[in-house]
Amino acid sequence: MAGLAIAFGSGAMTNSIAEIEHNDVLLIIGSNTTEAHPVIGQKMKQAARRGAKLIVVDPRRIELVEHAHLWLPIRPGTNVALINGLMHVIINEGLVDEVFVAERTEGFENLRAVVQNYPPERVETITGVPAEKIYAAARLYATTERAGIFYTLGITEHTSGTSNVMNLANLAMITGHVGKEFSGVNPLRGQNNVQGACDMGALPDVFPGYQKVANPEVRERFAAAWNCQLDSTPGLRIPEMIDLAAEGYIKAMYIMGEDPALTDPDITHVRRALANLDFLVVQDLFISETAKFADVILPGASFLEKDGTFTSTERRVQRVRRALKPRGESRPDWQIICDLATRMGYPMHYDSPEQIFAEMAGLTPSYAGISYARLEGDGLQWPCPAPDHPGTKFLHAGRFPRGKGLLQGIEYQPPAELTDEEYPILLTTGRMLYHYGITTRHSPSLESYRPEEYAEINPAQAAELGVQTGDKVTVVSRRGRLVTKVRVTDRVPPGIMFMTYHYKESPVNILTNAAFDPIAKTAEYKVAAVRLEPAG
Amino acid sequence: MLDLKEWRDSLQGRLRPGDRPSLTVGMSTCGQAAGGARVMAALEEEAGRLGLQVDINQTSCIGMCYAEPVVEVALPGKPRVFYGHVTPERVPVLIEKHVVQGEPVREWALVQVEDGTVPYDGIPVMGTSPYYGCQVRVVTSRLGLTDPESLDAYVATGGYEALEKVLRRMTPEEVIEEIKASGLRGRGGAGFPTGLKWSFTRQAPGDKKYVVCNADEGDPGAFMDRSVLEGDPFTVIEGMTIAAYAVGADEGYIYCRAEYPLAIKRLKTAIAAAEEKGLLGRDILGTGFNFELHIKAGAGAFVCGEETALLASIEGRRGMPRVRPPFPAQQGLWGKPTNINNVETYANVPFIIKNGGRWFAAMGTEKSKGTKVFCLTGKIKNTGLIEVPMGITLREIIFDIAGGIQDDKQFKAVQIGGPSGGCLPEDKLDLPVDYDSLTAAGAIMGSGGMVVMDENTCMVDVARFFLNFTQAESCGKCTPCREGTKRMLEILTRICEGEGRMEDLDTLEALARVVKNTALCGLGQTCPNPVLSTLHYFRHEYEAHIKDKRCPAHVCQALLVYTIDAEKCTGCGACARACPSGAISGEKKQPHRIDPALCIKCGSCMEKCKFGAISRL
Amino acid sequence: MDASGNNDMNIKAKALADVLERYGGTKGALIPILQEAQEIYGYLPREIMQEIAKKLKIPFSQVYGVATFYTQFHLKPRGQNIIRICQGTACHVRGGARLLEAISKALGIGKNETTADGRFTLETVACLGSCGLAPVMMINEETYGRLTPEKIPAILEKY
Amino acid sequence: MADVTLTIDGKQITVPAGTTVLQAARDNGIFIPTLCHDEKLSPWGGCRLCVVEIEGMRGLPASCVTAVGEGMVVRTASPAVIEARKMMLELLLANHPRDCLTCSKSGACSLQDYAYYYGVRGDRFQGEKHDYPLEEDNPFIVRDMNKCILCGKCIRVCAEVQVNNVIDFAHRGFNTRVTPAMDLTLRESEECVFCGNCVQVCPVGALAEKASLWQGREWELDKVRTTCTFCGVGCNLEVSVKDDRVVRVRGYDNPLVNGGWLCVKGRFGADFADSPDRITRPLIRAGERGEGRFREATWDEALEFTARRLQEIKEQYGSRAVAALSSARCTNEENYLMQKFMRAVIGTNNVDHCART
Repeated sequence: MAGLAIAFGSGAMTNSIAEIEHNDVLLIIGSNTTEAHPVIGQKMKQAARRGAKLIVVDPRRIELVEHAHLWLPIRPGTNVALINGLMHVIINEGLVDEVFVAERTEGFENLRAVVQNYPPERVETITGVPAEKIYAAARLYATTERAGIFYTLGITEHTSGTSNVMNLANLAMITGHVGKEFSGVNPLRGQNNVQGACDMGALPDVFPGYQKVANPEVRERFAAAWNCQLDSTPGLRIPEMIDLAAEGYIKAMYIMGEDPALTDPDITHVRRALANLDFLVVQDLFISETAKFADVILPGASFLEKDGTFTSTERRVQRVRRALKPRGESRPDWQIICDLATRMGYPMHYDSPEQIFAEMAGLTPSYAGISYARLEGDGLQWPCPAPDHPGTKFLHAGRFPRGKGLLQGIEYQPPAELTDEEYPILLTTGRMLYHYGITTRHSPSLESYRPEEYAEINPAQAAELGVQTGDKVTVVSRRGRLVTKVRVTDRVPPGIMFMTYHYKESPVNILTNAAFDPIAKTAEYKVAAVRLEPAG
Repeated sequence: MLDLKEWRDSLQGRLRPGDRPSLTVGMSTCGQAAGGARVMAALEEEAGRLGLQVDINQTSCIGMCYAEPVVEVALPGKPRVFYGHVTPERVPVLIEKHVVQGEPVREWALVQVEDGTVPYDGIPVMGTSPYYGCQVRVVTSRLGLTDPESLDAYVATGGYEALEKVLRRMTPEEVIEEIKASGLRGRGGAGFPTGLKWSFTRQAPGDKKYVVCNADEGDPGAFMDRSVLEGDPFTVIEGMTIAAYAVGADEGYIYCRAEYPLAIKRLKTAIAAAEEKGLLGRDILGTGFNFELHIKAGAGAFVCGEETALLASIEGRRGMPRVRPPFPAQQGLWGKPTNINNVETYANVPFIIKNGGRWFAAMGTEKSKGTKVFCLTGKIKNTGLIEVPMGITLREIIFDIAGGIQDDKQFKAVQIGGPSGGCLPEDKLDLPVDYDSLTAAGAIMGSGGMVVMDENTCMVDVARFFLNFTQAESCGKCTPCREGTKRMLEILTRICEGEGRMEDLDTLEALARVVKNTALCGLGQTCPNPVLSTLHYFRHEYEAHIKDKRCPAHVCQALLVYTIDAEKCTGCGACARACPSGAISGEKKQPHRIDPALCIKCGSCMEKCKFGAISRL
Repeated sequence: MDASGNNDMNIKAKALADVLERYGGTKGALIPILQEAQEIYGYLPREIMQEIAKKLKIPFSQVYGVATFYTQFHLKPRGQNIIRICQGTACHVRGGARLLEAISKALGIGKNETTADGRFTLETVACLGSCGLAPVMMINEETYGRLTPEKIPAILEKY
Repeated sequence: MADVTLTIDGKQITVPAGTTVLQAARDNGIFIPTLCHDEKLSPWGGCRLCVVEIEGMRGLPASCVTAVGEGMVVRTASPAVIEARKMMLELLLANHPRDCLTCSKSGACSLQDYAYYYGVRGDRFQGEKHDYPLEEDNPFIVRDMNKCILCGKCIRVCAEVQVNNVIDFAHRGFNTRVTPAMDLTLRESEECVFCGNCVQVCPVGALAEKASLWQGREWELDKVRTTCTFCGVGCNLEVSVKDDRVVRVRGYDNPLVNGGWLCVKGRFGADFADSPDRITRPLIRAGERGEGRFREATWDEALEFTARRLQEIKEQYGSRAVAALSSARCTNEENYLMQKFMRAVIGTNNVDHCART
């Protein structure tokens, strides 16, 4: 998100899901959409079926590759170079949208200067993508009117994550492919309400609606509404919290519905930090790996058991409605927080989530026009500043929040960890269709269908190790080791292996690298150097 | 640039009869099936043995299937004489008498073609022979008379005159007008006016168009298309090329069923020859007109004769029909405007262009112009391929051309139009053969299959036969055809097995009516016709099966009863030995008897009995 | 598998590769390719259909749908000689059914079955279009007409 | 596009050119039954239940694939039409198991509804019926091909919506079957992703959600519209509930988002709610940290304890010694409250969540 915020002034999917079926070119980069966002994946495949051209950038031969017009099999961690290569072609072949660049952006000269060092032939040596495919992709993307960019964690979960995103923004801006229908830069957000959690200010530097905590005016308004004093210093991001907990500066943590002891990188470090806390309260549905370190576990309610709203990846606010009673004595999370606050001397009382929403909307300009009553239909997309505002289908028409879009040349930096003789294989991680985080491990049907990890390795690696699909191997990185079954497949190229993060029995984040992006603080889940050994 | 006239002139006199004797064997599928290859080998061997200077050639089917293998013998300056039922054993005599001594073997000769020479006496001349006398050979005019694989032979006999005329002197619109003037209607079944069909494709917007030839002749009992493709492939190719020019197509497909390997081979040969001479492909005859022609072999599905299923099959999909409209003329192959006609329709085109639409329209009846090719099969004396003017009566065809019923048995019915057609009884024999009369009587013109049935044919069994066929060939897409044919077949089977009830007839009729009204494609809509027509004309046979548990034609096995006439039985025991189920018992030299509980009604006993003691009731 | 068997597989695989190459990007090539693949292998093995599907970028389910729609295609190995008995109208009224019975008896197999020694496969066909010579049958590429049950043994002898 | 005026059952109707007769009738409240038609899928015209009489047209054309024409006169319920529809239902029932008593589709089955509407008992024909084995080798979908009426909706949904093409028609005529290649099961095909959209469009009981079998009859279900929790797309769900248990989940048709379609998790994953692993009471640590041993506690005890410890640490080490992880899975309201709690109650901005995108 940080990348888009720098380039445009705000970070969210610029377009809507319903636009995908009208796109003519979809540049899909670092997104295994059909598994991570299956219903958007459907729409992409439908678009391809109708004749739209997909350009798929992914090291793996993912399902979308079968529907693609062009597949750019990229070496993990080299996105910046590839995008620079695309822009090299676009700039040198005169495919730049001069009017858009002149009227809507700043910094083009700086970008041009950097990009000049990335002719496709050089980019090929960095990324492994054949130069002719870079030419073809650049021309196709630049010369198609309705061309959208779609990305996911394959772009952001790198030490260069923010650079990657900013560079995609560069690409979209120099071709004028942003600020209109059917073209834009679209991060497909992984979790059901990650957009909403950000919007709600569950971030250390902003209040709801991305209003800076450092801004005294904003702070004043919230202090008045909440009737309290507010800290002006931005707080800590997760990796910092973990580090400071490990070092003993953070003494207590309240973790609601997250499992960093499984899903954060280098979990050995995370677990050490959690064990070092004086007090840990975990609020969850299950005894997660994190909850095992808790002093208190509070049983929350699942989405089926409560009312509320989620904000989807396309900024669409939609109702969550209670279908079941909370199981046993469990309670909706909002009630637990209220109770706790009240017991700590801050009376917090709401009759319903609707009331909470109304309070929030009163303090959040982009949500100001949204109410439960208006959500009875098909949802509303923010910004929706007034009760008569229809919501916003696509962003940045006419102007960016920061005024002019910022073009910034970005040099390629290799990933934090590279393969070497000792760790010759590059491990990349991600999701798979049948699981979502850890919740689905508790779904009898999904779990029975996919009860264990099958790490994908290339037939060449398999032959070297003498293993077949279903056999076990030991995977070793500089940070840890684990045992997993393998699937031998040409979905992954030689030298690369793939694992998911869903299985606590083979917790891949024992292996991953906690090195993180300096701005977004997102870790490099997508690149770790490992070696394989037959499981003895 | 190719000068057709010069080429044609140069060929004059080079075709037979040449300056030495020629022996020509009918080598179409039927000729080959009858042993044509062995006859040809025998001819070669005998001629070699005698050291004769003769040409030994092959040709296609002249239409007298009943007489295959057929051999033509021609001496320089003499008529061409056609012999039937030639066997390798007869070859030495034939060569000795006709080739060496110059005297035709009159008792084996079928017909002669005089070609301006003095005819032999005692041999029927083609134009006036009983078999050919009523015929008017247009589409079939080269069949059996020229070498189907020779482009020279085609050009020498007027081939490509029509295409040249069209490309050099006519606009596409004029071509369509000429076809309209001829009154030609589709020869594939439904009889849609061809000129009108062409004009639809011509007018459909689009820069890419196709012409398709439906050669998926799937009707059991029909082989017109095969005969024409095997006997005169160039005519079809020329007709398609003209159609392509008229509708604005530059690519075409011939969809030929895979069961016709010889037709496919001859088409391939012909296409290659035409391409080599610039009569197909790019810049035809230097006029700038392009037409590329492909052959697609079917893969065994009757329904692919339905035009939308055929297109699906060419596209490589399951041959399942789709709803029309849009018609192929608007959206056909790969969504492009496509003109589809069958083999005989295209084959008529060069003749119409050459002789004019009015010439063609002068033949036939008011609404059915020209000629029609039929395949005469079944219980008749002369089976074969015939071409007759529209409007001729069934009686003329069956009794004059086909020579009446085999073994002089009683005529019962004629089945016209295959699985889509119907069975007509004796009192319809004077019906004129044209589209509308046949449809009114409950049959259809169809593609031209005509199966004659005699007193030994059971009409319920015939209806069951056709339902068995359509049921097996149903594509399965629409409910009435998929499920309805199955249930109709089950009811008919029950009736044939003696388990029918009178109310079955009402159910059958209702079911047939609904299937006809609601099925998606032509196959489904017409498949009840054999049931409806037999129910209409031969209801008494159904009733005999149901009420009397009796098959009047002695066909339905379950209803047969075999008995031994004790008076005639000598007790030889041959029947008991032949019986596969041990149903016959009796002391030696004493009359035997059949146990009806054990009898499986195979009829083996009856075949073995030398004394006529066993009868079937 | 012995070396010669391997070799045979290689020859066939090469032949199939040639077919796929020859049709290249031709539209609507699935049926002709299946026909040629069947020529090579005698039937359509699963892996071969799968390979064709992959090469043509046609769903495997669709390839299977096509292969099971048309009677020409066979998904099981067949005998060295294919007997196809005509079931057309003309043959029917002239005793085609008894012909089928006679062959079936002579070979000890039913419709769509193959003899134990793999010599013959018995099939029926809707119409061979040689109705003038009914009843007829084909063995491989050879057509036989005007058949009677008595003529069958001698004909089968030849194969 | 120009308008066309036609008469259906004596009623003058004006619709845009290109509209089907079926659509024109339905838009005007005239009933025509259909089995293979679905507005969201390409036209098929196979079931023939929607046949009507149109003056000047031969036979009874299928209204779902017949475009309206100017001046067309349509009859949707003439004796010939009714006879045909009844016959079609008889034919379908003749090859359909008669187990409506226990069929999961009972009450929502189009075939059952139309048979009832037209008074068709399905006993007019006796003959061969299919006898395919029940397919239940995967945890999500049960396929009973004996109940399949070959409308082909599942095939079209798989090809046109999911674009996976796992199934197609195979064989032909009476033996036509919907199947993955080689007549494999969905699981064996290794291509099926179990989105279950085929189940959702099946008009009969041929396809059913395995977990919902025997859990509730159609008329016993309460239906709740909500939003899926398994990724960021925000698919709308229709959750069917009986006795406080989820019987099944289907896509709710929000045309702007999922249009009614789902993936495997959204459709089949809701069973996590009743997992025996759920924590149903507050727990307080009983063993060493990280050991995972806990004892049950009352809410009062757990919350008092938590409030006290947070207060103590805040007072002892300052607000910034406390940090919170909010959740990208929880609702907006809960996230709002969590950050409010940290900022207003604890007094720190140490709140973040796993916002990995």
